[in-house]
Amino acid sequence: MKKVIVILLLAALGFYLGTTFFNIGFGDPHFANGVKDFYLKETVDNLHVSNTVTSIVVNFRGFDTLGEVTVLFLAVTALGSILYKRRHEVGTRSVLFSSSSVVTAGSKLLFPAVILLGVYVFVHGHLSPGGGFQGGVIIATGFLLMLLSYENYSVSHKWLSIVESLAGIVFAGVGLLGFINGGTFLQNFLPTGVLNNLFSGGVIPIIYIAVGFKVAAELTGVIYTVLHEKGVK
Amino acid sequence: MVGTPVLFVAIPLLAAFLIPLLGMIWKELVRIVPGLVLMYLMVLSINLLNHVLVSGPIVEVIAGWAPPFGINLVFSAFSGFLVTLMIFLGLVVWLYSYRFKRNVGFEPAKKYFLLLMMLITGAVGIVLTGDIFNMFVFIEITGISGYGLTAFYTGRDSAEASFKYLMLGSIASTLLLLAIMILYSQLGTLNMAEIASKIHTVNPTYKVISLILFISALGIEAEIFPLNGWAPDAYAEAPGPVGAAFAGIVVKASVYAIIRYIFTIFDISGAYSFLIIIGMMTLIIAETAAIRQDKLKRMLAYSSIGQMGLVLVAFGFGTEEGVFAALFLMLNHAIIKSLLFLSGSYLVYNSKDKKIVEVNGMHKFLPITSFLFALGAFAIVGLPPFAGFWSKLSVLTAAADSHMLFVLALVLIVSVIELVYYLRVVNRIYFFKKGENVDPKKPTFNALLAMIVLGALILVIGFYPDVITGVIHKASADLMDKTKYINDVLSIKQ
Amino acid sequence: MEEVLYNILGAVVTFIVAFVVGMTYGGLTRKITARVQNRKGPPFYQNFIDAFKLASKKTAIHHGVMHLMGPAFLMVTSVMTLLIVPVLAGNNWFPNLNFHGDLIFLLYIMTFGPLGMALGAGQTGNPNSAIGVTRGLSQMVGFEIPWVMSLVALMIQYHTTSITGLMEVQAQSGTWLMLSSPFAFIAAVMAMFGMFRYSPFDIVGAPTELASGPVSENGGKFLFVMMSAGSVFTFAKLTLYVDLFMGGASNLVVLLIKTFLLYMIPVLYGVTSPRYRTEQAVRWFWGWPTFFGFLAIIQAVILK
Amino acid sequence: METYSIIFAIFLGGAVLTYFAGKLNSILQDILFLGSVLVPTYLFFSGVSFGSAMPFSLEGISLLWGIDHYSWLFALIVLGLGSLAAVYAIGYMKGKERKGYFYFNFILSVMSMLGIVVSQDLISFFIFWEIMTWSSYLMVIYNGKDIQRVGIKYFVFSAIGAYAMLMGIVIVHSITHTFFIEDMIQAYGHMSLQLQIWIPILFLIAFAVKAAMMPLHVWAPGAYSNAPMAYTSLFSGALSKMGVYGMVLILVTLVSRLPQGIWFREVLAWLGGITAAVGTLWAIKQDDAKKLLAYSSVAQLGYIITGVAIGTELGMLAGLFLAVMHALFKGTLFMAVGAIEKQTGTTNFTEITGLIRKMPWTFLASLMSIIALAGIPPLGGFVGKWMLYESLITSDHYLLVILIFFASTAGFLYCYKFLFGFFLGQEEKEWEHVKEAPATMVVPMILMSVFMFVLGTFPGIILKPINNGLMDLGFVDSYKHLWETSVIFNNWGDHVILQPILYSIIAIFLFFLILVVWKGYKGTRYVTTKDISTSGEVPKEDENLTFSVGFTQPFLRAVAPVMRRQIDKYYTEFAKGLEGLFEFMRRIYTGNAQTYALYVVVFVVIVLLFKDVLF
Amino acid sequence: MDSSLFQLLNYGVYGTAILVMLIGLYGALVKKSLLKVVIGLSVMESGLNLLIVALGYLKGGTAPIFSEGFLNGSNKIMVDPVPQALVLTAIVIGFGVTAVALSLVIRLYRHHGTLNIDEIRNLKW
Repeated sequence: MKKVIVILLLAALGFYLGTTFFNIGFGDPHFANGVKDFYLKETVDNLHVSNTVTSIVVNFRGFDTLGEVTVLFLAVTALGSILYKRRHEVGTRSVLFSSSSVVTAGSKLLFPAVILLGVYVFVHGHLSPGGGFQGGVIIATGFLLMLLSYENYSVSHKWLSIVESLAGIVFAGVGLLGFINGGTFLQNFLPTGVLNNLFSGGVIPIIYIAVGFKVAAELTGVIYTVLHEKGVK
Repeated sequence: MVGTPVLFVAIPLLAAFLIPLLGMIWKELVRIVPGLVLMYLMVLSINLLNHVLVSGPIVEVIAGWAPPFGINLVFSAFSGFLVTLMIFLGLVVWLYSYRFKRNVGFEPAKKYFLLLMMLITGAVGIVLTGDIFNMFVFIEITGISGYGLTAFYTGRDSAEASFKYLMLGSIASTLLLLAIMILYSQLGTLNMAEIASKIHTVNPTYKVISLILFISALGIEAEIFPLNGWAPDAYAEAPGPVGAAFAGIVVKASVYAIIRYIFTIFDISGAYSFLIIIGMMTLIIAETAAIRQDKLKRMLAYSSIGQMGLVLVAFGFGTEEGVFAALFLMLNHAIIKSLLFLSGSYLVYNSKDKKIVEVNGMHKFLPITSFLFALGAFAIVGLPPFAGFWSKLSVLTAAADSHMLFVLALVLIVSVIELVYYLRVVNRIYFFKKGENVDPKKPTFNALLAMIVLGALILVIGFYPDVITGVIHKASADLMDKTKYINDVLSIKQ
Repeated sequence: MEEVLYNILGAVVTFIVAFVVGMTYGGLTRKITARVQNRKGPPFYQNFIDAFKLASKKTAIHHGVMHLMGPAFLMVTSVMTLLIVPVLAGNNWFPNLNFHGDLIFLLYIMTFGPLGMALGAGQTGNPNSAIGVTRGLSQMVGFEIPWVMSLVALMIQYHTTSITGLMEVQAQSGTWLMLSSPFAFIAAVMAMFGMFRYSPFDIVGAPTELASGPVSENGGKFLFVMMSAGSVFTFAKLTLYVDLFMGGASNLVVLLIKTFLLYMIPVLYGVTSPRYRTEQAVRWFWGWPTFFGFLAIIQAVILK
Repeated sequence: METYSIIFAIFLGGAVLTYFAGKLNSILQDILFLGSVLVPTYLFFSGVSFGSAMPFSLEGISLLWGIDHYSWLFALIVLGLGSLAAVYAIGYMKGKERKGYFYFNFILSVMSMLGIVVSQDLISFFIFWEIMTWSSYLMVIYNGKDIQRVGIKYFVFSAIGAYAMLMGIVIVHSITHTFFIEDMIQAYGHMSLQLQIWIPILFLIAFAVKAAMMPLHVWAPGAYSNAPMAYTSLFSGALSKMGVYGMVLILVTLVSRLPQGIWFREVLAWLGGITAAVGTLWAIKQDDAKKLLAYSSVAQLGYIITGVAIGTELGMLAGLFLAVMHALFKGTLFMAVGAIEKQTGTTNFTEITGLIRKMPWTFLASLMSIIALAGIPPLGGFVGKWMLYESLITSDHYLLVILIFFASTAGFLYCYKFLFGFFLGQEEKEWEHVKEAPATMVVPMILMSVFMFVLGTFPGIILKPINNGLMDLGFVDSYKHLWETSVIFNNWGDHVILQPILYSIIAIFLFFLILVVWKGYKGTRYVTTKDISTSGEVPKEDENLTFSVGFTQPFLRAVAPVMRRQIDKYYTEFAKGLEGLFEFMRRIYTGNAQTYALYVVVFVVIVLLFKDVLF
Repeated sequence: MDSSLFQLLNYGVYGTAILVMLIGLYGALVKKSLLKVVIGLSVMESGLNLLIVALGYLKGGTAPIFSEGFLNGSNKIMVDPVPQALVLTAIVIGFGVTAVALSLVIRLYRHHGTLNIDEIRNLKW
């Protein structure tokens, strides 16, 4: 009965959403003079960044990104708070299985490569698809791999926390530096260099690198915390 | 020194990132730093508010891109008033919980203060921002802090409450994003002022659907019936000060968002009457639910929901008078309901179920707390000469001036219900015999100080409301003047 | 000053007349009742003998201040009523106070005594007294309704609330009010049954007839005062009725005939009826008498 | 101008100081308490002049305080009774707990009542009205007895009334844009007929609640009897008069200008009459003195309402005169009950008997008040009753006068019950130790008795201010009045001259008392009430022969059909039904997260479905 | 591209995205296991992200990256970069929420010993 109601409701919802979006149309220009044209123009002309998404994420809408980073940070904090146990209650890893030597060896082999890939992705965030978030996630995957492969692999919680904080401080600090230097928060106060160069885009790569570190540290922290949650029999 | 609005977000964020590091240096810092930050922001906001009241709103551009291209923060009389209120309450809540639960260890305390600070920052961000997507981000910041804080105590059913909150919260964010994207697809911009200036060109169907989605999404956070299933649970299970923060800060921010959309961004006149309808529904259902509660905090939660319904009704009149009434009500509600939550949580401090019957005879053990609770109860039901009366009066005056006599009568009838359940509790505190196995706990000095500050404010506003009404009048005029808002924001050049 | 003395003298004369007539009527009642019940009965002057005997008795005990004051209260009522009611129209010997009060005042002053007496009785602590008092008061609530209705009917019909005013009305029109306002008269007479407390409304035995209660409480002089108060009161009430409904009287003989005839109504109704319980009595008064009261008011409103 | 500020500052400051002084010294507290009631009283009567007003503004609302002769009359009731009750309270509260609480609320009550009468604008009127409500509520729950029922009931009814008034106030404001009473009166003539009808109704609801009018009276018995007696005398004597104050104000200034106003009057007058009758019947049934007096208050207020509602000049005078009288005698009676309660610890007729020899002064005061209450000459109550009847008769309310008369006559039953139950009847060993109450309690009672006596013969003393007050309201002109210092007239020219009557009564009374009865007093011996024999049976020492409990049974049996319908029951049923409904409604919150999420979807879908209607 | 085919694509893209959203919502509303509810919520968010990205598409547009190839090429149309940036944010936020949700599930399982959402109803009315 409940299912029928839910399906009917969802059908109604789907009908409304569907008609709305079908009427908006796919692939047509929906509006005459939106902000995107300005973004596309300024990205090349002023910021000398080739990846417009990056320029939007980090510069035009950098404030969003700061918030986004905060959300991640908060998620980790909240997670820690929710799953907090006093020291004597903390158990050993809940996921306990021995991996075969192929896996352990392979992981060891892959780990540096994964990290490197991650670093590459966030360093080149302003040039190619990718960026701090993506890079950070890739790095975290590397740690996940290690954690899954080795029963006793541990990451220093303290260091994760420090990295996390420092990265955050760098982001916010760069923003404040812009505030002090250029007059507005997150202002791009560094020379923007040449388009399509690695060292271009002013503060954008710096922020993205910080974001990369932060995301990596936070995701690793999440995985680590959840893995150490003692299961209930 | 007059700062800029961005500091309201930047400083707490910086502090939040710093706190884990500072905690490694000296553990006490995790408690002190948020307070320092809030105090600084308090000073800042009062300065800015004074400045703004005289010389017009401050529009802060971020990353050097003028609106509508960059994100901007608007510190006007309206938003400034709310920000000041929120930060003040944040400060009070911080003061109250500074020493709370000595047995709470360092790690949870660090997280608690971090999350609390970010809760306030998120709410402040919602109010300050001039960009609809940025508002979404801040709503999420507030939300996640809220989830974390709700589930703070591990011993209780708090995780359940938090999960409900989270589930509705994520549905809310989905709806909100949908609404944002529909608007974006029509206008190609996310800046509120720009949208407001162009909204008349949008096809009404999209406009209405977008508005409905906005109201539904924000209504979840603003505790509109029937979207408020999470609220009573979350209020009841969160730590007392967090309940106060929810009632005083988070909900206010969400209501602000709804109001901003309806008053400034959209130009749909039916939305006002819709506000009245949902406001009335919320008011009636919540108050009737409250009267049958047997748990103190849950009762307060429902009462808080009801009050927010009343706020929406007042906004729904759509007149400047109505806005004034609503803002005044928000102010009073924030102060009084916080006081009730703070004192109430000491009245049922060591109890497991937080039942109302457990407050019996508490006045002998907690005289000041009991008195403040009673004061709050008297004030919230609108008895003169306490603060609540003036706001209730202005709501009613606004209703009468809008010729909504039916609404007027309903509001008054509901007030009687409200009166009944508050008086029942106060009677219990003062005239009943204390239960056998109730173990009252003396409030800490900080907590007492925080409560007394709120209580004193209730009396001050009650006896001399002019201290605050001037500001509120300017704030409401500011909200009503849509063109001025658009001009102020869009006239900023790079 | 001289006038005041003259008034006082007149009042004393009125009182003596009322006392004598009232006592005689009381005696006659006893005689008639006995005759109807086929007994011989006492002589009609028996009441005088009783009064003399009681007055000459020495009081030995008392029960306190209220007990002492009770009879005085009672007497105040009787005499005040007598003074307010015009005994003989236009006679210099009976001018009294009748220009200083009116019907409503009369109604209230008439309740003053019973209440005072009831208080006096109350202080004796005798359980019977309390029972009697409440019965009396309850019954009073009963009969006051038709009584007041009839009075109100008169007042509104003739636009005056004073007794002398009503008498003037009768003098001018030449018809008695019992003829021009028959319903009011019927209601008033029915109320009178309760007022005189003869059977079937004699369950009261109080407050005035409390005198016949246990001797240990209200004997001797107390009883004498009560008896005389009762007699005077009887006469005053009858005179009131005569004034209101039968055009008053210009000399004593006419007055005596009219009052006696009127007096016979409750007496004769009484001797032929069994006794009502209090609530029955109260309900009886709220039945037909009240109905006639309504009729009287309707008539008054129509004829106003 | 300044006087008002000083008066209210003393009240407020005095209240707070008195509260805290209790921590230091009990006697200091008493002195402070007395000071903070008496000093403003003195200041008010010496320093405030008619016609002067103090304008100020709060929250952008212009407010105005001032007095005219009409409000002065009620100020007299409030402050006069307030001062006497304050003196009484010193004795009453001695040795009781929560003295500070009592004093605090007492002062606030007096202050708020004074505030009500000096308010010339609706907002300060409402504020003081509410302060009065909650301060009296706090008094009602002072004993902590039955508070969840009685206290809440009181407050709920008060709140319903107050909110009705508030609704009226804001509606008026939406038309006039000011809160001045003056402006409301001015604008009333230009309103639409609907508003002209509704605004008085809304106001009258509020006043009817405070004046305990049927069917809004159900709070009164519980509230009056639960409050400490020192306060109840003020509560019943003065606080309920605030309802009358407002009622007269509305009736005279608004309703009288409405052609349909006659219906208001009729309905109110009849409700008043029914209130009087029902209140009386229930008072007869009570076995507790507090309850009895409480119901009696309801009944008396019924008379007052009837008087002011019929709206003739005589009726208005009667109503207001009765209001003053009621303040006096009901104040005294509650004080007497308080004294008895203080001395014996109970107020139940079934327990106490025969106090007349132990508490003679209290008895004297009670006797006087009861005579006044019953409306028997020569005390003041009679004047009011007489004027009421005359006004009813001369204004063609024939059936109503019967009803009132019935109530008034039936009232004798409870009057007697009160005196008998406490003071007369058999003395019992249990109460042998009882002493007369302390002087601070007795003196106010006796003083008020004297006032009652004086007013019975010289009603002009108070009728003159009433007349002036009504003139200030624009109700009567100065040349036409229906009274002289000790003569009262009705519209038909009939009159009662009070002085000779009083003298005759006193003369006759003394004559018979001294000559016939008192003469033998010396030679007689006092016999205790135990020393009797009934029907040859000698009662034992412990045998209770006082039939005070059931001695109104026959009468109650006679009126049983009327008594069966208790309005209170209907209210209770209604409240229960509501709570059941609320219980059902809160089940909406099922506790299941998915249900809540479903609500969201339902909400969105429904709003989308009706979007064309809604937006 | 053929216009009718494109029309189909239009329906297909939006339809799929909305369908995914609704499926996720259905899971969240109906499934009894808390984990499935969380998964449902995640699926819903994914559908939404898909919808947002689709909204930014322009016919014939390329990725909004000014690579050498683009600068030298002939096609000067770029898809709208703003929705992509927004989606990036939305995804991260969604991740955060999901993480918290899962931790709550763990807490709930620890506290109640069950994952059945109908049995976790200590707080009601």
